[in-house]
Amino acid sequence: MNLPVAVVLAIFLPFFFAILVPYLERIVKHNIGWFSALIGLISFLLLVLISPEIIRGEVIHYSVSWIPSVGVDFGIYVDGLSLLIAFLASGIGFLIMAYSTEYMSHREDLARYYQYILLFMGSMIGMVFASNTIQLFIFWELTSITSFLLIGFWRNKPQSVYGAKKSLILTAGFGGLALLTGILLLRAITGTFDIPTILADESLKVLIKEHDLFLGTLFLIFIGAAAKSAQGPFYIWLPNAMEAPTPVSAFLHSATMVKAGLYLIGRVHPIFSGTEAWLIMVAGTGLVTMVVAGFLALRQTDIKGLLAYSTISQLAYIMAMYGYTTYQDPSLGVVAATYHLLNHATFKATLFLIVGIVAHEAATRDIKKLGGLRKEMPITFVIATIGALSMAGVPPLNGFLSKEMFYEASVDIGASLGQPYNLLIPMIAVIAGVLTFAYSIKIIDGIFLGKRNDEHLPKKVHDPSIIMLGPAAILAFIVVLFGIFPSIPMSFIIEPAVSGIILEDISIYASLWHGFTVELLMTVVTFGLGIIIYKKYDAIANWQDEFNKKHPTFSLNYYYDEIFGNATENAKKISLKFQVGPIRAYLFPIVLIAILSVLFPIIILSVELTPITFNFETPPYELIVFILIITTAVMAAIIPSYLPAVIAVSALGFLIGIVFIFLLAPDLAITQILAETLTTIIFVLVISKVPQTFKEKIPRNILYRDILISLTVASTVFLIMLYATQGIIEPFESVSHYFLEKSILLTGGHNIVNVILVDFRSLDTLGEIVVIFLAALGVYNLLHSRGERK
Amino acid sequence: MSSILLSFALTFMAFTLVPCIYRLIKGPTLSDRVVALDAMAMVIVVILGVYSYVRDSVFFMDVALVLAIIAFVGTIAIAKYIDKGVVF
Amino acid sequence: MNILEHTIVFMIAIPFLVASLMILTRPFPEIQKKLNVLVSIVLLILSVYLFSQVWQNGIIAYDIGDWGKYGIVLVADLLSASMVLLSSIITFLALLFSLDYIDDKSQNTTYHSLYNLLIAGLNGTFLTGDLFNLFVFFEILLIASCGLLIANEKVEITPSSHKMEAVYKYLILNIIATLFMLVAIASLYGTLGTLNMADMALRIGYMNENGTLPWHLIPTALLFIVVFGNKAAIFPLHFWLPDAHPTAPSPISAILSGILIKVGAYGFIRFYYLIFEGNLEIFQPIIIFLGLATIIIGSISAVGQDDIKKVLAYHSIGQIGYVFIGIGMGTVYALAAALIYLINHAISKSMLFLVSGCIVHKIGTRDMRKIGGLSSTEPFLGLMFLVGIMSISGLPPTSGFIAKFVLFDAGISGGFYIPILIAVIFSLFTLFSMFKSWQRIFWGEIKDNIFEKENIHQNSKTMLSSLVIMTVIIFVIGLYAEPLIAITLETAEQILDPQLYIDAIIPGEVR
Amino acid sequence: MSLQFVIDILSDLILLIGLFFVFLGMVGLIRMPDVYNRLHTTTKIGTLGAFGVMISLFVRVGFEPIGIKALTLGLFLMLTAPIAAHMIGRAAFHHGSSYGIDNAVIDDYKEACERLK
Amino acid sequence: MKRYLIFSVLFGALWCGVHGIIDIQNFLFGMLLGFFVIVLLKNLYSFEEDVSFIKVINKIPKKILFFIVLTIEVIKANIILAKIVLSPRLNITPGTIEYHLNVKTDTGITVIANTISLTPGTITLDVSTDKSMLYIHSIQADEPSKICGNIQKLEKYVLEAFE
Amino acid sequence: MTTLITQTIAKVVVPLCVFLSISLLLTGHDQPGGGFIGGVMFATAISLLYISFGLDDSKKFFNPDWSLYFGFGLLLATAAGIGSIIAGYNLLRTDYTYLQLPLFGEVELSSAIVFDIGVYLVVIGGLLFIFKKMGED
Amino acid sequence: MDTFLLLTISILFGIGTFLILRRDIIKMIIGVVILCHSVHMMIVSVGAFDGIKAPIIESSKYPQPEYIFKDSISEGIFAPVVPESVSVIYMDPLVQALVLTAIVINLAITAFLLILAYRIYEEYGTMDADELRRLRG
Ligand code: NA
Ligand code: NA
Repeated sequence: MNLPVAVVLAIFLPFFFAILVPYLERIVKHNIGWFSALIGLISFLLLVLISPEIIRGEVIHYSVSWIPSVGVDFGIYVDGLSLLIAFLASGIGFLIMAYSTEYMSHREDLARYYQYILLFMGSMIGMVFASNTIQLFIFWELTSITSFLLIGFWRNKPQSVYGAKKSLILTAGFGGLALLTGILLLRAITGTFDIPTILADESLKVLIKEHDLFLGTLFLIFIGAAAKSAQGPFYIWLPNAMEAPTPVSAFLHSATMVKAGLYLIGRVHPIFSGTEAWLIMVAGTGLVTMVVAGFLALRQTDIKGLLAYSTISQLAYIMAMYGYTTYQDPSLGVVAATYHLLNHATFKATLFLIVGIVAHEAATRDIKKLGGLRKEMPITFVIATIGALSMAGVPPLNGFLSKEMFYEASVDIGASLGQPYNLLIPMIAVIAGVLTFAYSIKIIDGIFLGKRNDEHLPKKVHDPSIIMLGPAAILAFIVVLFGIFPSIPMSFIIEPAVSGIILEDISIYASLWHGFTVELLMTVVTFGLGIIIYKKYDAIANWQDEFNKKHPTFSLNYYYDEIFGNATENAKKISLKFQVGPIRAYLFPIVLIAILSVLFPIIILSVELTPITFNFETPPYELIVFILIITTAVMAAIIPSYLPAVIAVSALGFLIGIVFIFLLAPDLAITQILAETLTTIIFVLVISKVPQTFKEKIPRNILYRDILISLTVASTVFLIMLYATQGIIEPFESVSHYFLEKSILLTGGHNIVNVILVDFRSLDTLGEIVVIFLAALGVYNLLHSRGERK
Repeated sequence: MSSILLSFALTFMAFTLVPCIYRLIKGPTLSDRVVALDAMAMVIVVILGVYSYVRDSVFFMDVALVLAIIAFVGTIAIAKYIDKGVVF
Repeated sequence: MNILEHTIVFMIAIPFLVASLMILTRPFPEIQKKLNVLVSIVLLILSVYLFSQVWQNGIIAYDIGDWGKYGIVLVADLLSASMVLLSSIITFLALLFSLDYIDDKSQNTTYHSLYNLLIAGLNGTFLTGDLFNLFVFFEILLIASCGLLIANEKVEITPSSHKMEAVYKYLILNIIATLFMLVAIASLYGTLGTLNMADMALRIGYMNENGTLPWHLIPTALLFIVVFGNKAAIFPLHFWLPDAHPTAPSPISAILSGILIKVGAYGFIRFYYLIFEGNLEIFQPIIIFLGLATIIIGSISAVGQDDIKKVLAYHSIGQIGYVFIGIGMGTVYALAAALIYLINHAISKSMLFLVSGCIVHKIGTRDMRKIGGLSSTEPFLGLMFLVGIMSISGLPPTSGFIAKFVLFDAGISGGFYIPILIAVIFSLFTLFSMFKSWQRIFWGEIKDNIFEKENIHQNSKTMLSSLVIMTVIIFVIGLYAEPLIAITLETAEQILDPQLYIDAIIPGEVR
Repeated sequence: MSLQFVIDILSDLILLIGLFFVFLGMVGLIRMPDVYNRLHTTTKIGTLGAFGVMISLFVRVGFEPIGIKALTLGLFLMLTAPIAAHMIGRAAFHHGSSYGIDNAVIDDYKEACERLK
Repeated sequence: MKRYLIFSVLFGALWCGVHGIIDIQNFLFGMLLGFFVIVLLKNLYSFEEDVSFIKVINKIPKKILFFIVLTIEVIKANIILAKIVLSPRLNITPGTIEYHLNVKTDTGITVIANTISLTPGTITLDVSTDKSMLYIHSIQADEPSKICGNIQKLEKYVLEAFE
Repeated sequence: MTTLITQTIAKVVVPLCVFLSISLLLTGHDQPGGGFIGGVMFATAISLLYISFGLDDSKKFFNPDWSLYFGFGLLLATAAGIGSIIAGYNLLRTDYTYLQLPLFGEVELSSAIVFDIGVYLVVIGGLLFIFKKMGED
Repeated sequence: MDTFLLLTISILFGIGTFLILRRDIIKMIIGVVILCHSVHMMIVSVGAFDGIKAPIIESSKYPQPEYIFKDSISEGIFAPVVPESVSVIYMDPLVQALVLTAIVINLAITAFLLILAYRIYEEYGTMDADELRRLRG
């Protein structure tokens, strides 16, 4: 099989069948879960098909022209790193869907459920194999959207709605937009969207690092990754994402989707790493997040919540390790990070599935209500213990190995940075390890050990069927396997993956026993401190609760809720400031812009006002008419009663008619007089049905203001007209000459105005009658818009 | 002679509009204003007549002709409204 | 006689003719409906033909009455032809929707006439090459849209008082704006002696070259901000829009938001890039600034709404702001991006208004506080709405993503970092408010009272079919944007070379 | 003294009289105490003045378009002026316009109106 | 049909007047057009009544006589009024009086009413619903009988010319 | 309803107005006037009728559906435009000729008159439609 | 152009502006009407040439010998130019035609606006534009 085809199939099969799922569901009913799982399996197998090539150290790169106008191709780029995540997505996806067939009640909207999961799976695989940043971004956002839909799967629950919205805003919104902008900045620097091109070109990488936009680009891309992986301040969406069905949490919010950010960090590692900004941003964020999240995890009573915080913390390990890279050692931490990425996916998915089983059987996820289930659910207990201990870093499980490597890397980076980091960073790492140890133990202890809490638990609790246990067992087996035989993942998975990041051949190894080293010491310290902390577990949790009660504002969630929870009210306030209602407020801007359009060129652009000639040779009769016009208009403005004002307007219209006569425009004068009379009749028709007056009391200040505005507008218009009437600029002439000369010849008409109206510019006239036509129809609608009331 | 006279005539008639406007504004009753409007139209008709001659252009007579009729309709529309409170 | 030579003028003449026929066929409502659909299809085909002609043969100039540049000239360049095509698509789909949506009484009497004249107004606005004629078509648009705004829906959900208030504000503000347009036209004619836009461009270009451009043409040109800005509803001339668009019947809202406000954007491009091409450096920063202010106000205000159609209306303001920063940036890529943005918004927003129309039709309220949990009873509408909001929010794989992507890309590659930064930040608001609205309508608990109303109407197949067509367009553009981008790039290049336009109209010989 | 001269003088004279009467009518508009009396002046004096001006024009140009139209116009005015006066007067009365001067000697119409009620 | 013709002739003349050119083409065109206008508006008039050309033609001299009298009266009215307007003290005694009509037809009443409005110091305010009475505003109403006498004199001419 | 006197004069003035209106329409090409002015004049005539007789009584004389007027008017105006396409020109091209008629002599005949009549009808129909609707309301 | 006329036009524009900023709807509409007047006069006053005759050619049926219309872009002449010996005795007809169109359009719009005002009164029971605030926010 052609390898690129296999990859493309692996991406698009899930999409294709996701579209078919609702129709298939009508045929196969609730077995749709098995069908979907099969799709996951096929994708997985397709990836297995291509893996030998990758393990050999090759990459698959294939692209076709997609939007050539803007330089975006559709392409696939498969290397070890992307294959690793894709394996997680399809493999765990398969297990999760199989698990869901039992977990999800048949009454649920299964079609939608599997549809979303398949869509997510396809998006995830598509994202990692994308060969250019735009394509990556497209699939990236699709994973956010499917995650949003899955978190809100139970859409009538307010918490689901809340969690879904939060994740969308932070991942698709903040993160997505930042990422997009970062990608575009990167393209602005490099001139390409193509990832392999940038990765392969050393000079480009140098260019990027020296570019003015470097910091912004890095920052924006990092924000995108951090938001997706719930790092730094963005962590707050992940705990709320636990409203999703538990298999979904296992799949998206621990094993795969949250890894997308880390994948991105790994992907851009060769481009940005080795800089101070990279170290501070990535490693700094990771170190802070791992401690804070670990600490907050202690407070959780919902096991899923606990797992969520632990996920944040664990992802922060990986983030920190990716950030460790220095000039001296570009590969520092990368192996450990990648290894932990894999390990975390296995043990965290295991734990989530166990939580799902527990919640399913015991009907609660509250750790305070659970307890003593080890006898009733022995198999579950064993699997859970394996997962939790791996997370705690207990040998011989895989978590131990990657934690050791983490400690090692932390020590190394500290050493390379010198005082005070050589102590600070390892200390932070140990603190995080201690916290991890504590809550990992809490999971085992809280659920399975101790006394059974009869008050809250159902009478009979037992191990679930093989369908639900199977996936968890498989994952637990991998945990153990990778722990005892670390060379398997190392040579088949981690090494190809790391070579995708570091881009040079390295040989890596790992073994359970690597002598008495600083890391071992740190591990011992971790366990010791962990047990001590575990003793104080409840006290710490209580202290946190107390603290939160006392200082509710000392929380990111508080600010999130303040901003987004009250967004509608706050935005409404702003919107009310602008959309105030009275139309006058809306008219001011128009008038203001009109004034500014004259002032702006004079003041800002300081254009030169060309000289003009005035013409004051007005016959006295015209002058009288002008004065009368102004008088009448002023009167029309100030007479409060309607009818007298209308009569004044009518008189004004007649006077305007005289002006048209003075301007030698008989047609206009007739039209003006006729139009005036009709206006008067309609005016009277209308005011016969409304009160005769409306005495507006104009406050002094408003009066002065309006008079000032009016005067300004008047002078504005005067100024423009003064120049506009200076005549046509040489060497041009008016097109009117044409009309005067040609009208008789071409149309036989002598009244040039009418000739223009019906011949030369007849489209205007057609438009004009259409306006009358429309006014008539509009009036009809106006009078018939009352509905049946009349 | 004639041109001076005609120019005077125009000015004089324009000036004659002043009382109309005065009454139109002053009122005091609606009917007064309507009377003034009607009268004003008549003065304008006269102006148009004279102007037509001054400019030696028959076209302004057409305006006058239209104005004479139209002003009448406008006047009785308002008058009927004042009288009956309706127009049609 | 080749009848197809007259395609450009048929885009205006046919709707005029049909509008009059619609009045005469009032006693036969079925004939009216069928005739109007038929005519819409014909216009759609003609607009495709027109576009293809322009694409192949370059700019087409059509002088009404054979009077050359002295009469009124209709011009189809790529910009106007594509706008006509866009308007034909949107109006056709909105018409399909309105057949079963608009109150029969309204529909039989005036609706079809008004509708056709609105189409004629749109096509005329886009095609005319004469500034005063543009004014006339603006007025046609104004009155036609006012008339349609107050047409009755089958569900009486908008009190007629609201309609009156909205129309009043819309009308007054637009009248004042068009009066300023007349002032500006007067000023231009008094100085240039022509009304033909190509001729104006020629003359102003000559004056610019010789340094004889009188200063008052700059304020005159700035006055057009009032005119086109008002049509486009850019801040601070947008106030009529949040009142008018939600109160209109949904298919009309779709047209108003979808294509009518684009007239303003078109006007900006046409006026500044053709006539004042030599002075663009004055206008471009202003346009960008106004665009940004529009984005900010529109996006923030949209968040604060409880009325679904009001959310959409405020969005239109925000979105048109994006189009304007594209116009203001003024590179080939940026102009193309602005056009793509405009086209995307036209289709997506129309679709959203139509979906909200379906909701309104079914539920009888626009208030999202009274709606909830609709996805269990109306999954199809939920899906359609989701597609729409994804597109509006710029999420892949919809056309909205392409639009946002090219706009930001154009801005960044043009070095407009600050405007793009603001634009990016405020697209978050769009995303938030759109998805929040979706959740409020389709998620959460079903409100008991909503299905108890008497006036529940089923959404007919024709109504839904127009939604489906729009969805297909959204996805097609989202998945394969190359043709659109290529076309818009070509269009933008044409816009930036006004000489092409001028040459098409003033070939150097005079009849 | 040619005929034309006589005609010119005659028409000038009529014009002056006409203008004067129009002016007088408008002065009445100011001077008269109430709406009815103002109607008297504008309807009668004003119309006659206007008619005079039209005659003057006719005399001046003869059977030229201006002259004929002037005559037609004069007839129009004579036809419509009384009706306008009638309508306004009636309206004023029903609208309860005061007589302005209290010495209304006789008021048959008021009685008639009251009788009708 | 006869009425149509009479109206058409009138319109022919009117067309010439409106058009400002008196010639046979204009007249004929006006007649033609007038015919159509009258057909259009025929419901306004009572066309069923018979009318003879001779009668119409016979009445023309009387009509001319009436107009001459009217003109004299109008000029008199104006001179009287001009005096009043120009006099330093307004010497007026306004009031409304009623006048018993002798004319019966609508045309007659209208003509007399308009005549009254154009003649010295009087304006027709209203006509009673039974068409028997005119209400007149007079600028000098101290002697109603004298006014009525004047009107009666005019009414005679009206009766002869229009009925 | 107004008085008998007004109505009688209205009966005289209305045809006069209609006449003037047609005159303005037909001579518009060479003298002041045209479709719009003529149309408004016509509308004025009819509104004079409405004023003096009242809307209800006027309906007894005639009660046309004014919407047909403006519908037909626009049809005519547009058709006149399209007619020139059929004649092989661009839209709204006009032409003229001089006709020799018996009695009338040489008469200028412009194709623009058809368009102008369309304008005339639209103006009449539109304005009177508005008046009537508003008056009835 | 006559400066006093321009002044009048501008003052009218100012008065119109003052009126559209009022609360009273009828006053606003009056303001619109006044603004329209102002704008119409403005357009007429920018006419390209001030002649002494209305733009209606009375003289002959057939036109005088044609002037040469040059339109040579290379010479910087883009418009028909009348030879200097010919002075135009007519007013600019184009602006008049434009204003005629504008007047008609504004008439139709004013009519619509007025009836809208009536409907607003029906709905809101007031003529106070400030009371039209049901759509705020
Ligand atoms: Na417990
Ligand atoms: Na009169």
